[in-house]
Amino acid sequence: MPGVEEKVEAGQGAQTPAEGTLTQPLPGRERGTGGPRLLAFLCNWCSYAGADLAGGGRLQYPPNVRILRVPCSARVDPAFVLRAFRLGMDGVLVAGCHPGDCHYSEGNFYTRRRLAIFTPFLNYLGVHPKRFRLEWISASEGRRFAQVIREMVADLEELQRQGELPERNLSPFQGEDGPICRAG
Amino acid sequence: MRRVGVFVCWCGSNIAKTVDVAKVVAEAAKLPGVVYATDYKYMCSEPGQKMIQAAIQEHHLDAVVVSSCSPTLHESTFQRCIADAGLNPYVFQMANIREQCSWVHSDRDLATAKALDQTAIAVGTATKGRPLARSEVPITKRALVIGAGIAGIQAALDLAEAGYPVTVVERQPSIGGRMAQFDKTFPTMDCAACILTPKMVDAAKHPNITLLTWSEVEKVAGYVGNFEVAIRKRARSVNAEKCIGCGVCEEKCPSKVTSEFDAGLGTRKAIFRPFPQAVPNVPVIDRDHCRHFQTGKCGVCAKVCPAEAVDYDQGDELLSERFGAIVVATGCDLYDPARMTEYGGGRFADIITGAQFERLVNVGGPTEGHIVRLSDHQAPKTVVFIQCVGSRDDTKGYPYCSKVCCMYTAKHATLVKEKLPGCEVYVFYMDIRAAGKGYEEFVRRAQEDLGVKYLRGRVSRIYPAGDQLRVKGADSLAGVAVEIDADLVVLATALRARDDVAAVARMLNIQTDQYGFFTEAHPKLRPVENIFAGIYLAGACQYPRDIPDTVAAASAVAGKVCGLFARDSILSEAKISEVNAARCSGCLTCKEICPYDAIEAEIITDRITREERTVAKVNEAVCQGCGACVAACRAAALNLRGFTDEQILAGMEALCRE
Amino acid sequence: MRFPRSDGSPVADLTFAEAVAARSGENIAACYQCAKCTAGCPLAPDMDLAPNQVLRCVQLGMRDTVLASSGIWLCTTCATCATRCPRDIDLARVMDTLRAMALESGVTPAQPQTPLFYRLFLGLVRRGGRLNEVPLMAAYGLLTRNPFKDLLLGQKMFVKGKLNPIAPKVRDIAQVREIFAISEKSTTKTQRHEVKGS
Amino acid sequence: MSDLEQRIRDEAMRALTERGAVCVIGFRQGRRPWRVTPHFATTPGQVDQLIWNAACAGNLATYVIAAPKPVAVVLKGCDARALAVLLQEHQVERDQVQIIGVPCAGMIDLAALAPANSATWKRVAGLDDAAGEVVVTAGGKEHRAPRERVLLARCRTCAHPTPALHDVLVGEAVAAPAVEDDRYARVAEIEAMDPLARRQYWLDQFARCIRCNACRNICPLCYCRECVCDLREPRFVAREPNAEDNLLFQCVRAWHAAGRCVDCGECERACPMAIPLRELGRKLEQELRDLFGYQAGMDPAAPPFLAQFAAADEEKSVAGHE
Amino acid sequence: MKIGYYPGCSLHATAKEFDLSTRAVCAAVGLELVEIEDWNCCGASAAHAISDDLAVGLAGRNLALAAQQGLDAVLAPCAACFGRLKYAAQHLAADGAELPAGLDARAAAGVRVHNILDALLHLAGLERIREAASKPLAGLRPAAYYGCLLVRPPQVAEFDDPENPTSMEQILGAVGAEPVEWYHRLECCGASLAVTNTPSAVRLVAEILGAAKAAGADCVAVACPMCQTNLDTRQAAAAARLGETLDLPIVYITELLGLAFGITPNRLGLGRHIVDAMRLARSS
Repeated sequence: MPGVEEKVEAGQGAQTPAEGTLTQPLPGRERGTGGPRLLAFLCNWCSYAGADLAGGGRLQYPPNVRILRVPCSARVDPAFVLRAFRLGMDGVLVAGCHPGDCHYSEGNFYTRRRLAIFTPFLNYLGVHPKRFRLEWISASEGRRFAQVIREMVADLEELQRQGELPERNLSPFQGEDGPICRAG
Repeated sequence: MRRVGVFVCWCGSNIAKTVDVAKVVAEAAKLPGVVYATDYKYMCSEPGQKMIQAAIQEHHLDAVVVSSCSPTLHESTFQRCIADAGLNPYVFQMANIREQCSWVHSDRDLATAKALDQTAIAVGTATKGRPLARSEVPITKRALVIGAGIAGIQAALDLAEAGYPVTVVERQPSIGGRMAQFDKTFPTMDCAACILTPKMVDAAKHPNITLLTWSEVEKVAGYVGNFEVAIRKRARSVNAEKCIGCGVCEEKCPSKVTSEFDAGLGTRKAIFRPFPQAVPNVPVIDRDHCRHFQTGKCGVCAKVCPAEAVDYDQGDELLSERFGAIVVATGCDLYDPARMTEYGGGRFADIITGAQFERLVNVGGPTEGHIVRLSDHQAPKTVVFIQCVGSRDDTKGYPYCSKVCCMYTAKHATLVKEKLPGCEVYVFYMDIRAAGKGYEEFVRRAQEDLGVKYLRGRVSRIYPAGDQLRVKGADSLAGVAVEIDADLVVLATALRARDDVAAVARMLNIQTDQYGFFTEAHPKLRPVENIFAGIYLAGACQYPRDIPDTVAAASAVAGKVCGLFARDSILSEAKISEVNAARCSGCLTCKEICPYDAIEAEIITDRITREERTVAKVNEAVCQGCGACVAACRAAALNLRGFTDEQILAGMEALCRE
Repeated sequence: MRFPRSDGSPVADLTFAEAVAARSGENIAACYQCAKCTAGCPLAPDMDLAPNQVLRCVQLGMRDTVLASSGIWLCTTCATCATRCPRDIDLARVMDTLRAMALESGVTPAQPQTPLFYRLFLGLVRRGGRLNEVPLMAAYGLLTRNPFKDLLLGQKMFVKGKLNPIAPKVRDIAQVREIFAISEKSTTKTQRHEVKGS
Repeated sequence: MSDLEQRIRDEAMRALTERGAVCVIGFRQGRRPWRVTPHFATTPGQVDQLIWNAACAGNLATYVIAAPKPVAVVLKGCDARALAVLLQEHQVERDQVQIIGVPCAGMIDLAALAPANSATWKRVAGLDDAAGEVVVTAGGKEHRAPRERVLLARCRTCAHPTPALHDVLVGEAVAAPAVEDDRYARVAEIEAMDPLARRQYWLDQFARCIRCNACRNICPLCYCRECVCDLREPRFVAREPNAEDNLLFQCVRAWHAAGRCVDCGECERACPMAIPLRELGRKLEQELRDLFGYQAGMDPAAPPFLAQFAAADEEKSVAGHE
Repeated sequence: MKIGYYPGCSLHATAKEFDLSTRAVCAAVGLELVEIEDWNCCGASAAHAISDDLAVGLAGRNLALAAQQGLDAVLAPCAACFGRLKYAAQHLAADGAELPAGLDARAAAGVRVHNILDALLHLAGLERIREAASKPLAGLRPAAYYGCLLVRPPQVAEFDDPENPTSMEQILGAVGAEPVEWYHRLECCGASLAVTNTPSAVRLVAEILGAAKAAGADCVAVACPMCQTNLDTRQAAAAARLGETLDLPIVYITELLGLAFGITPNRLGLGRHIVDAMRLARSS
């Protein structure tokens, strides 16, 4: 209701995700009822700013992406990535400043080396190569950010069509009245 | 579990147009920990902030989430807002549903879904948030200014006047920079020397200013308030204390070198002061061109020096000093028209650059200020100026506008008309950009009163025709090609970033744009600061600037630095690493990784075993909060305040809530 | 958008610029009218629309004005403009595109003899696979109602053995004709070029 | 008693009596002839309990951190590399540990021994590691098996059987066995599957896992005071056993061992559910070798591999280039 | 070395002497020319003015034939042909334009295209040329004229500096001639308009030849039959327009080299010019 301010008192009953929600299969959507879900870890100084620039330029890209801001790509513990896939993400993107441009001067050099060996390991575990990406996106590369998201979502959708994404028997984006958070 | 309040912003229609704000509020209210959720047209507005503060009181919120624009825009605004309501500013999280949602998506349902998820992430993160404190770090109230052009000099003087000691490091033998090369300044036409040299002398005399010419900064470590800087004072080969500045050595020196100061038009000696008014008034020996150093044969300068000041054995001096702030005023270089082969690429003597014209027209220059052709030293009867050489040129130059060329060309044209009234003067321009106090009037004077002919178009080619130069141009307004036989052609060449900008950027750990100009913290709101705290930018090292802009920027920087120095200490970053000693087994991988050497080993007595063991310790003043160490810590003994493992994981789990 | 034409009728085809851009592969919008092309163009003095004006009219969608101009036919494709354009536009190639469009559009060319010459030329190539000046000049002379133009010159050249009445044909003429066929059915035209800078 | 065993005892004695070690870590006979167990000799009297035979597969580096210092320890090639990593990570000071290096001809896989049914085992009287073959005496009968046939898988592909890091080396240096097939053959097999099948393969393997943590306890590099996988906050892994989280747990372990794991294989040997744990870590090991030519535990003085970077990493970067 | 030879229509007619002299000179510097079997017209300036596909197709066929006949490089003496062939090669590579069945576009794209200066300078080399120059052209002051298509558009020609080329001067210098310094070396002569817009062409010819004359040239060296024909045949008109006598022989650089190599004027076709060029043979 435009202009009219709306207040909602929340029930205290809402519970935090119990261990159960993360381990037992949840009443999930059948596969295909929603597009792929992409989680993006963006470094605060370059890639996040790049995403903002894409916004400023109104560059359209698929709404399947969820953005998590981190100070530096080096903050991204590969265990986060493992966790993200465990939580049912279809794709994960880690983006940071171009090597040499790191706001913390060296952070992304560590990211680069870590992910150089982590990425093949991930594939080895059965995570399709197209489901994980490391990108260097500077604060001035709004176009590039939008492009990367477009590419990656397209890749994931293709995998989904090919039935090459694991069953979503876990932690679906589920809301009260049906899947309100279907991403795409 | 924290009591979280969620505030969703419409941002007028910016968000509400694409995102069903009401739905986001309704769903957000059901999120674990959320005790209150609401929306408003402009959360950042006064009433919006009031609403947040009221809710904090009414619902005893101890964490706040605002879903609106990018945190880079308003995070601090809202942090201040909740702080005023008595909350710790760091129990705040922001969900970016404008730049990263409503502006980039069109499907209302999906955009709404995403907005809610981003809000959920923020809520999840907020529920795991903790109040953070910032520790105090003392400030060294001394400033380092790199570059002693008009920008550096102005900044140094302002700071010195404010009572702070300043060290100015200049690569050249004298301070003064490019402005010292100029003849007149637009639009007032007062002579550059008349307004610059007094400032140079003031800088030299000022008790608070230390001038280090013929010197370069070699290493910068540390952080705002406490930079450790290594400076190399290159060997001058002349003892500054003894030298009386008589200049005999220069007269007698046998080796001639093309003069950088005269933009290649004149020559200097191997022992030289760039110009007579040099500050300090002490020559240096350019060892690469000095016979003594190259062949060992010569020693004239030492012989003739009445003060025995020449000292061939002088070596470089390495200084290491601590500064609280660094002002970068390294200026710019000029586009080299050699790339413009259609304009002769430097093959024709009577095609010169604007910089060379400044020396040509300057009384101190190689022709004592007589405007003549370099080929035959005759006064030209027809002079053609060409603007945008290397500017607004995607193929052979730079896409950007160099900003100052329109004005300095008008100045040059005016000078020609004043010195050679009978001379025909043409200017090929594309657009006249005369935005500045008295600028447009200045250009009109040239056009209307002095009869300089402005032609709107670029020149295609210049080639010798008889003893003249045929300039094949066009006037796009008339839609005709134009041919002018000129005696002298002056190219208004682009301003560009310094060649060694990359090295400087690395050394200072600051960023540059695609052209190599240093980037400011915010193009509009923080125009003279670098994103790296304690480093400030002034003048043409940021983008092409004229003298008034440069001086304004320099004084602005001085103001910023004074603001910093007005305090005795600054607060450290709040979002920095911390060690949980109980979990740390002292592998010190973090110590190896830290880009700032902010982690050291510490021996503690174990609380349980009472045994001594080594653990990591974070120097809170030094840590910048990148989190590289945290990701490397297998035991999760390290954590990054504000970006803790708990918070990030909670944010991720929020995406798969039931 | 309305632009008065000499006869006062409005013309502005806003899709024209895109069409030209797509077909030539050149970034039309990039032109900022510095007129460096005109400055260096050897034919500019003879053109009704100078090169920069041609491009300007394309930008403004003044389709008929452009296609009916003599400028596009006087261009010799010497590419001086392309070599020096600060915005990296190959105007010569744009001119090619405009000539092709002019012929397709049915607008009467300002220089009918030029396309005529081209057609005769290609007609001969289609027939024989190679060109022979003699029939070309002859046919051109007749069709331009000026059979004696260059006749003297022709004789001179003939004497010098420069004119060779019979030119050998290409054996596999079918192939040559297929090439013509392809180019005619080819709907893509030069659309395959990625438009620069956009 | 092999003369190797004697020399180990001599060195142990010297360590305690002359070199000021307060403890020597080695192996002693277990309750059954083919079982050996770690031995901590703190007095000269306990030295002659030290033994050495083809069953001494355990990695004694694991016990160095907790042992009273200075300590002397008997280490094979792989064990010594594990100790090198502990030195890199400041878990023990070099001057606090004396390394009695033993060139290793490979340890035997008891399970692979011929009469491996429990009944027979009960009657086994002796285990003898004679030249080239292993002799098991059971129920009066002698069962012989050529050594290479009963070697542990890891030993067949061992790259560094002789400890480079040592204070004394007992016995002659042993050359690495000629590896008939690619050291990473099994890795290659797994990689040959398509992603989903691969994922399923691992899930099937880890469906068996009972989260007994034997792998973690035996691992010389799992010295964290508390494992992140046990933490409720921050929670990386759920603690209840289920295929997904069991796998996640082991992946986190493998990742935490990246650039450190020396493939001593003890985790796999310790696993009661026979899960091919080594194959996880070996993938990382392979990438490190192929991309960076790096092998863990070769230089006790070097900083940890993932705590460094080099310009040359550029080519190895997985980041998309324009 | 062996290299494919694409004479093009003019070298079989108006520019016979270019054909003759090219063959003679190349032989002298060790370039074995193998004429492409059954070549066709490259489309010249007409095809691309009508359809880009036609232009690429016509030129492309010749390259495809060359490839078929096992020639990996082609010499196209005519500057226009050179430009068209090179353009085709580039576009067949870039966007695989359609060629008739039986013609391999990819192979065609792989064929290297050389103009005569390029071939002399980089395939033969100045050394070979110097050696071959038995009768150096001492005292000859030619005006080296490049025209358009040898160097423009640069991204197509990929040859020499498009604003300040030197290859022709280098070659002429190598055989003892002293090329004059002048500044109309790259101006378009308007050849493609010579028939349809004669006045324009004459104006351009006048400008160019006037400049050459003023620079003290005693002849103009060219490497393009269109330029040659235009500068030669329109010279009288140009002179009239200028109101001065020009009388500048317009000769192919290969003819001058031929003379320097001691090849007889007739074998070079030197007698086939409108403005008498035989005098060059006599003087040298």
